Amino acid sequence: MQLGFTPAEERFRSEAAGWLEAQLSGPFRDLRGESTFSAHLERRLEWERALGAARYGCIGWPAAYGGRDATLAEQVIFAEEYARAGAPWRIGHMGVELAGPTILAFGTDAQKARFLPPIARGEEFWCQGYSEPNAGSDLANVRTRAVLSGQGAQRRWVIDGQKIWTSLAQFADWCFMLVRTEEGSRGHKGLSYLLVPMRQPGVTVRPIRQMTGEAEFNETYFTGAVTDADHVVGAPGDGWRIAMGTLAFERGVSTLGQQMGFRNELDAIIAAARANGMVGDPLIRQRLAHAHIGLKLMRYSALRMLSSAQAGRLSNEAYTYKIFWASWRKKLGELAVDVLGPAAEVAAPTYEWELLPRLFLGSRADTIYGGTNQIQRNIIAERALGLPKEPRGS
Amino acid sequence: MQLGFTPAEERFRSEAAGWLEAQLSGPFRDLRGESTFSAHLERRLEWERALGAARYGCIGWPAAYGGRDATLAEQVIFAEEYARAGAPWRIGHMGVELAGPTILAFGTDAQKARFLPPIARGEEFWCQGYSEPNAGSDLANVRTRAVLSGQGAQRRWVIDGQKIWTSLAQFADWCFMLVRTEEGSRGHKGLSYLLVPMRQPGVTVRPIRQMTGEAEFNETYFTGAVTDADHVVGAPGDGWRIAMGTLAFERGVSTLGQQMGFRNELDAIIAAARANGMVGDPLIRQRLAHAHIGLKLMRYSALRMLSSAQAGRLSNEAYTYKIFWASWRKKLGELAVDVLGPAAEVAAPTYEWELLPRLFLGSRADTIYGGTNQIQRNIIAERALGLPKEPRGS
Amino acid sequence: MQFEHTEEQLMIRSAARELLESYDSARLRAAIGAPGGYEAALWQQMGGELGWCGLALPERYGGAGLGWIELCLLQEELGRRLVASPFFASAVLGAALVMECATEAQRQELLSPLARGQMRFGCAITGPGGHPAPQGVDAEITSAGASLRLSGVADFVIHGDTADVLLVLAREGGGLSLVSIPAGTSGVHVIPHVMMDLTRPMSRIEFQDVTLGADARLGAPGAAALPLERALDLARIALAAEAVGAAERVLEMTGDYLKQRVQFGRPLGSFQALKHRMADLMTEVEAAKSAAWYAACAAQERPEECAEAAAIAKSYCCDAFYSCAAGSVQLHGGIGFTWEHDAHLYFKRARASATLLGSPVWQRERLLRVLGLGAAATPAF
Amino acid sequence: MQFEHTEEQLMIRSAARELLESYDSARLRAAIGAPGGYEAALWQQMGGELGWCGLALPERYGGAGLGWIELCLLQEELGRRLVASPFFASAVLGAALVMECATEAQRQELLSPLARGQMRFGCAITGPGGHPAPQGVDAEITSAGASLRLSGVADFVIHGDTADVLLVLAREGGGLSLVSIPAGTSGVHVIPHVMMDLTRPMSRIEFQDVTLGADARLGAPGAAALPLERALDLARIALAAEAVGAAERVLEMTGDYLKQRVQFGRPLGSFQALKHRMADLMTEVEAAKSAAWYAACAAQERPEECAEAAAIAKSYCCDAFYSCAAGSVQLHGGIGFTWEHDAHLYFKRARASATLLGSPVWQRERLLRVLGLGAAATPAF
Repeated sequence: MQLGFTPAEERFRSEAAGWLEAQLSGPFRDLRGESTFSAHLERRLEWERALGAARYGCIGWPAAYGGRDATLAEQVIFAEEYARAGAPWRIGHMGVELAGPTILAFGTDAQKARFLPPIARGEEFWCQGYSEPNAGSDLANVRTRAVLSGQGAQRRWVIDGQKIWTSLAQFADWCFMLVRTEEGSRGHKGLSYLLVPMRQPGVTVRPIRQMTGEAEFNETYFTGAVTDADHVVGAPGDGWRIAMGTLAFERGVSTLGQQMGFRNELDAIIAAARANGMVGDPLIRQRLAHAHIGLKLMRYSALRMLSSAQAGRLSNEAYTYKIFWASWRKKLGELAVDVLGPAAEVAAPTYEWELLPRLFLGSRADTIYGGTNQIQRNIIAERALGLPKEPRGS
Repeated sequence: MQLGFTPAEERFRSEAAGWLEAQLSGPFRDLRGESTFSAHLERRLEWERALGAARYGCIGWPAAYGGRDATLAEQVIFAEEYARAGAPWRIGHMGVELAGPTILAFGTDAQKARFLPPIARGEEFWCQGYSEPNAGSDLANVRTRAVLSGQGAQRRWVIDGQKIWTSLAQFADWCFMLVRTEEGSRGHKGLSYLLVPMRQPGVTVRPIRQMTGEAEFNETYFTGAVTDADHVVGAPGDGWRIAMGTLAFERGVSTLGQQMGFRNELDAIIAAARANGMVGDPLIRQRLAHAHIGLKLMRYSALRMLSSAQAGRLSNEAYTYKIFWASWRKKLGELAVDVLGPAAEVAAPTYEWELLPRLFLGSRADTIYGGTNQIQRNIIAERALGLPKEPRGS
Repeated sequence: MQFEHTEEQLMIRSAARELLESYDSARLRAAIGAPGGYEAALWQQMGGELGWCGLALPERYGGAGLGWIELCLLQEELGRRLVASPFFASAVLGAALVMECATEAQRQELLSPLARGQMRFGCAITGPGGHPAPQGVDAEITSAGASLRLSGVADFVIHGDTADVLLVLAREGGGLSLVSIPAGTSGVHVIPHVMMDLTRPMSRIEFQDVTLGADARLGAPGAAALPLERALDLARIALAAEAVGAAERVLEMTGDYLKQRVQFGRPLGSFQALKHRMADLMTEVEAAKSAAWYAACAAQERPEECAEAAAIAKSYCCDAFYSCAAGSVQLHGGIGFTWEHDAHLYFKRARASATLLGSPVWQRERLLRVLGLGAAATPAF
Repeated sequence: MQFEHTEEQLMIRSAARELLESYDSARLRAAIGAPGGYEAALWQQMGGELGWCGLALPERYGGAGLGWIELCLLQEELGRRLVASPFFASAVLGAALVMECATEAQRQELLSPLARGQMRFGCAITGPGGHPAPQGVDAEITSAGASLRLSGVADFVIHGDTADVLLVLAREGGGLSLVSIPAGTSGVHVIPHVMMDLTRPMSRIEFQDVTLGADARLGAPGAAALPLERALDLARIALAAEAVGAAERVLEMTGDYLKQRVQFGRPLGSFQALKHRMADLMTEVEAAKSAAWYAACAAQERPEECAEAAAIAKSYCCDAFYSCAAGSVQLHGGIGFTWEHDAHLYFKRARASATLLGSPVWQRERLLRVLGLGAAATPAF
């Protein structure tokens, strides 16, 4: 157990820090400190391409697919320097952290060659098609169907159904999705994991307005949408196992990137508390301390997860990470508005929000999407603690 | 809706206050402020007899059975004055608040005549035989059996089995208990509600030492214990319904008496906080305020319950009362030791405790006995909110 | 001693509930989008034919001569449906300020039109920092011969943009005064905000050398501080009632959803974890009702308990409302986070109600002072 | 960068776990009843043949030259079984105080017997109010010619009644000094308490004009304040490790019980409400492990992060332990409240560990000061 870095790792650190600084004080200075999910879309896409061109897009991937074969330590270092530089949230997240690792782990060589380099170069963007309107927390309740039709080179999957909560679908090039490919199957069985192009007539994206006033999520309709017969990851019918693998990747290095956004939010709260004197309020102080502690613990837990993942283990803290950060951030949102007082409740004329009130409203979704807190607790209790399953209804 | 009292009620108040003051500054001055559950047993029994002699033991009961036919308002007034006078916790509680009202509601005239007057006079004391070692929260899982044997005037119930958590069993004269009287029955069915004398060879009481170091609860063994064939309340087999009635009585005027003990505890905390300066600590202050608020809300809720009970209704707040006070008092215990700091952790040489550390330790049981918080939440969800039942295992 | 509503009171409640039964999501959203942020027809109905604005006003001002208990029943019902309406600003807060601070003649003048539903007050009692009155009052009155001059800024003025008369709290000499200013008076600039809570619009109001007659001052110069406290307590009690109604309603909505929505082959409401969350919320709501009802009785019968009861009710009921509204968003899952579902409207109202007139933390600190338990520094909000 | 224990570290852990496997409830209760409140044979084994007391001591004092990470692993294992032992007072707190405050010669003298398991320290650093050192230190040193005179009261001295040497924190001039006093020195009166936590005995110690040689002072006169802070942080980190071990163990016990106990025809552990409570507790335990492990690394590698890491670990791990222990009592139901069940022993240790060396609230306030975030009044405990 040791926290320090080798001289070679420190050299990587200064190289990465130098590049980030040059970019964010130079051509991308307008994006420094950008903390929104998807504002300034065009510039954000340019930033992804710049990362890709410098081979900083997916440093942990094999060099053959545009990565750097970076060690765990180097990935930690890059995340740290990325945060320190105030670089923007990675709008390429879905490809870089979810689609890419899934294809790396489960894809064919042809799929890897086709899909990974454009992700690493920041040229193709992805969205996730898991949730459906009737499924809710019962993720396996997939009704979107796909059937193979045509012959030979014309053989394709034809997809019909509806997905929901597909974030970033408006500009995604591809969607990785769970579809039912066995007629009459139920639950986890008979599902397949398809890679489907979004820019085609059979795909319609309709934004869902959220309580923040923004529309970061979508309903996505597939009506006779098609994709190549080869664009299935794993065997047809094996989609559930692949999708669960994707969910596991959410617990990887990306958590370190996520934490940088949290740090910005906490720093903004501290700055506000200093400015209006609330930093002297003993109740607020305890909550500031709790917030700082939670953030540090997320960092330490991420280091643990990465260390054990490197050793090929999935350790128990990985199960607890999602509920920990989601519950933490919801409290952070409440702290933010309690520090600001009534001023937090005044919007810009179009119901747009500054960072902190947006945090308050937006964080209400954290304990819902990506598995509600209730689902997370089921998973922890059953998988990590070995407690008996709930009886399933009929 | 009105809070005030009539002149007649105010006259009753000064009469009761006068009597209490005379007793507690006179013959019972040693019991003033006594806050333990069962210390100074002999004197406490004398106090119960004094209350009975003055017909203050069970003022809400019919005069025929030793009560005063007191109105709701008078009962509230008496509870207030009892508290104001610093009178001790009612060691006759089990008879006065549980056995008596059950017999009043469900008993035969003969049972009423036999059992009620000695309770009202403070001459016979009761304990409750519901819980069993294997039952836990599943109260209906009763294994103690009773069978009728003998003929004519010799016909009696013969009881075999074990009860647990029988508080005050050491000095009780009678036990009201749930027993299984139908061979082979399960769950709620086939149970009967018996009244059993405790002072007989077939009954053995063994104290259970608690984490406080005290032994307020007991294991009680019935081995061929007997009671008259007539000493069954309701029909044989109808015991569950009767017992549930008893539980409902726990939500009556006695809650006002209970609150007087809570008030003493909170006052002691406030005094300690004043003495050591913690009353100036903003975090402690918020918790003191929460504690005060909770106590007031219990009082207001008790008034609501009493008002609606008088109108013949069981309103929803009655379901929530137990979990509210139990959770409140557990927090009060934590507040108590946080106010005292490390000093709270020093015991008297025999592991005996002052009021506040005892509160801390003792309150851990509040959310367990009389239906755990988990059971209370089930009841609220199913009976008050109408949510579906949990599936029962086989 | 009778701690249940009387038959008459229950009739008031059911009449109100019946009236507002049709005030559904569509009507609420239409009101939010309407000029001034409320439904004018409903306001006229409430104030005019139904006489709600005069319910708790003495008969000599044209009121029904009932009391705060009845007013709070209306508040509960308005809260249930999140009715966007000037009722709270006018018939609760405004009426309480006038009743407590004004002279008899001024009451006649201001309350008689209110009783007829023809007066909307804007209560400019909060300074630009948003601290609960009277902390941080910015507006100031100076004498200018026989007339008064008012300058400064007030903020978070509920329905300030559509008020007929502004009631402005201002520093004067070493004390506080309350003045009434007709809408449109020269030097008064009303800047409507877009608020997080879409159902209770607020404005910032700037006063630039506004000239007023001496009779604009309600009561004696600099003497508003004490009556202000009493008026605020009455308003807090009514706000607590509103919060209880909203909490109960949002909990009902959530319960209905859980009974109907099936996942994993079972109604969501059969899952114990969700049942227990609901049970905890109901426990809070029931205690909140006790708090609100007792406070309403105290407002009516026991002035000496009013400050304590108001601090208890305002803090507890707003906390309970927030718990229920936040729980509702969570228990509805994704749909609860959308704009089209009403859960967020309750959630935002819950936040706004908590902030208004002193947060729960602020109320608890005040409670201890009322109880004679020393004092720590007053919280900012 | 490697945030997992090494093979060697894991071997130390499993050896310790194996040794303590037989330290069951019966042995723990026997220890509680034994003179001094611990099992002498186990203490001799740990300190003697196993060399645990010297594990983290430099080799020049006869130690193994390993570090705080290894020491904290032992602490975790001792915590799991609530081992009643002088280990914390001697090999953790005492050793840290001597390492940080004493001269090289004094370290040789005091630590060499410790490394052999032949030294039990009693650290008299807390005043009679129980405030965390150095708040409220009562003992005072005055010069009396070539010797020193010590008077005053210390309290909550862990294993003070069986210590071979007392390390006493006292005011001297404007500063703080630490002196070592052999047990039985004239004028030293040790009054053992009966503590709520039965597994960590404490004493009150009164010093009445105790005369000491000048060499009793560890380090320079009045210079103990700074090294004291560092020593306390090391002790807090080790205490956090102990708390994590205990939390994890009491959670395991509870899980085992829930799997085995059947009610309503199902194992208790199949009820979702209980599963979710367990999941929340495990989430706390896992985060607490991260906190404790990081802090142990910081103790070893990053002195500049030590204060922050100690405040985080002490507050979070003690809170998590308390949650788990309280949850254990509740989830066991009636049996969990009895004396014969071990749940209460964990619960009481959790409370005592939270209080020791500054409560979680106190640690969080200190954390903000370490982070440069101004200061409110220091909490009393």
